[in-house]
Amino acid sequence: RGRDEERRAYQRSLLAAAVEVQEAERQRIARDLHDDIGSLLTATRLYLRQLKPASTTEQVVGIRDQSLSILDEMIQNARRITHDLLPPTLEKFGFQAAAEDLCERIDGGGELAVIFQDTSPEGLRLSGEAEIGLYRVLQELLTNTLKHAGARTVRVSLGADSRSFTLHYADDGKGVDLQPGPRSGLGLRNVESRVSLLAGTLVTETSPGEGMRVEVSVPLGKPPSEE
Amino acid sequence: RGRDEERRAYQRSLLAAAVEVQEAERQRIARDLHDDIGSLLTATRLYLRQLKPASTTEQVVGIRDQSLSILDEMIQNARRITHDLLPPTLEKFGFQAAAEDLCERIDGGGELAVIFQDTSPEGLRLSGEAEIGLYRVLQELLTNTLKHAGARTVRVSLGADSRSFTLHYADDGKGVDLQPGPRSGLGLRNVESRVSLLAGTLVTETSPGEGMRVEVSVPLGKPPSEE
Amino acid sequence: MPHLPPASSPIRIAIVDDQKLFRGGLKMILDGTEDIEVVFEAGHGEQFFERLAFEPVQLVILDVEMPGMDGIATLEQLQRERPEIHVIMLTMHDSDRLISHLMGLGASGFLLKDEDPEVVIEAVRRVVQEGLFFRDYVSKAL
Ligand SMILES: Nc1ncnc2c1ncn2[C@@H]1O[C@H](COP(=O)(O)OP(=O)(O)OP(=O)(O)O)[C@@H](O)[C@H]1O
Ligand SMILES: Nc1ncnc2c1ncn2[C@@H]1O[C@H](COP(=O)(O)OP(=O)(O)OP(=O)(O)O)[C@@H](O)[C@H]1O
Ligand SMILES: [K+]
Ligand SMILES: [Mg+2]
Ligand SMILES: [Mg+2]
Ligand SMILES: [Mg+2]
Repeated sequence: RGRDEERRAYQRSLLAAAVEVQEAERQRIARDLHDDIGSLLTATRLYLRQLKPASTTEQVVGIRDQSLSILDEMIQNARRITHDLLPPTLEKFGFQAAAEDLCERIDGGGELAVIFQDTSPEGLRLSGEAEIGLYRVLQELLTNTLKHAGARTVRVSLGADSRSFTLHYADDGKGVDLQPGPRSGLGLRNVESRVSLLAGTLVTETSPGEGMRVEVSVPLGKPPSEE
Repeated sequence: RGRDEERRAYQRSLLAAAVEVQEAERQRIARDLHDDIGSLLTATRLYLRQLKPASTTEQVVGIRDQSLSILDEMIQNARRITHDLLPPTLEKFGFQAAAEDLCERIDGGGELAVIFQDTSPEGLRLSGEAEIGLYRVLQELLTNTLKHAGARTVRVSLGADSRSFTLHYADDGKGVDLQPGPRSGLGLRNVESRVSLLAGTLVTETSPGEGMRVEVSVPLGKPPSEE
Repeated sequence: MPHLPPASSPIRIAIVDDQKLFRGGLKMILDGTEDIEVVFEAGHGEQFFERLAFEPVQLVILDVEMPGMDGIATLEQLQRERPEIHVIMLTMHDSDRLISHLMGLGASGFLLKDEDPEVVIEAVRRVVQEGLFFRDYVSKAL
């Protein structure tokens, strides 16, 4: 009875985390779209409306340059939002490629060095759900390392045997005393959801001062003949 | 044992539906952004680049008008995407107001007449989660009626007593033989998730030829003193 | 004909919007007129009140959606403390509900952000002369 109830509460907390993350994301995107892109669009419109048949060459060039620079900013914003939502590499080239890109982007970005390794067979594609699921897991682990760990290095390695695909993750940050039971953050709960929906296994090893190590394995299902 | 396993499978299917809907939405928004906004931004940039100090008045005016009309289209797109994600009324004016706006918009839009009624106390605000959750439920019910029911009329009525807030929903469409157990669609599963996360109750009555009636009740928690 | 000399007493206004480039566009348009002077810009409500203390204006063009102190909160405080200042609200969303709410709070005008510049100028003048400016999309909301 006790076990059952605990399990139910746990399931419920996974569902709550999934819904909460989704609504938070909707809000964030709506704001980005509305505040950043919407306002910049209306700003560009205001500049362009100033172009008159009587405008001097100088005015024409000034307005053009101003508008072009706002457009460039919007193009960057739209790219970033699109990319965060769904990296274009993922669908085209698969999880391993998208993971490599993500690691490279963070590696190039600042304090954190990200060492990426992939020993899975060249050209191996996972199921669509596994690709997106693993990608979300990696995103969350990297976000956590950046946010909480104070780490200098992360190692991400991918590998596969005939039955399963594995992601090893390790940062050398300050670690944490992870109690079993209900979590306050949404991120690790969503990692658990993703792995469980893929019928995979998740092992997390961390303690204060010892960094964070995570191993995720998902079964390699039927060959990708379902195109 | 059997009961437990069934319940677990059910919980799992709710979680799977939540995650699947989220990924589908991410994909949809990413596409909208990319196709409807990204491409138009690039097009506008191309036009503006053609503005040269030597451009004739005619060219200046032509490029300006062309760019302005693309901008207007993008502004409409950004509005629509934002609105679908999170109607601006919801946060400002609460669920009842947002529900009324949603019903009005559909009522004005075509074949389906939507009759809206609200007997809940003026100014009553629900918790943030209840407002967004009920709104998502209503969106799904209306989408289903539009998609599946062939209905002529929908009645939506909201009411509250001291302990709970209730949404009654009824369409006069063709109904469906809803089997208990796993669902193929995501929509009704997500309705169940939302209601269960709000600790509410959900009653669905439908059979072929009998339309679709749904009653959702959620408890009214602590008074909204948490401003 | 001896009109009121516009240059001697331009309409003093402030623009409050969190998007700097949008403020810039609007300022360019309004400053291009004879009879309107943009006295200052602000990115949110608090900043607006700080500047207002030293730089009086007759009219504020106020964005509804801003992080921090938003347009609605700013409008409410203005109505309490400086009801003589005219307020024209700006937003991306033309919701009837929002418009009537803003009117109820005492706004003198309402404009969509993608409104034509001539209309913005006209709105400023009309609000100062007649106290009120609402476009046709508003008549529906009443
Ligand atoms: N790599 C890490 N190094 C150190 N501590 C970590 C690391 N990852 C997670 N933690 C700790 O575990 C907690 C739970 O992580 P989780 O991702 O679930 O939530 P969060 O990151 O705090 O919030 P959210 O993910 O919802 O934005 C974190 O608050 C942090 O204290
Ligand atoms: N108002 C309705 N009238 C008639 N049939 C309905 C109605 N609502 C739902 N149904 C039936 O119930 C099924 C399940 O609905 P559900 O919303 O779960 O999935 P869906 O609408 O088919 O797909 P999704 O919601 O994932 O886009 C529908 O496929 C439809 O056959
Ligand atoms: K001026
Ligand atoms: Mg996290
Ligand atoms: Mg549906
Ligand atoms: Mg704004």
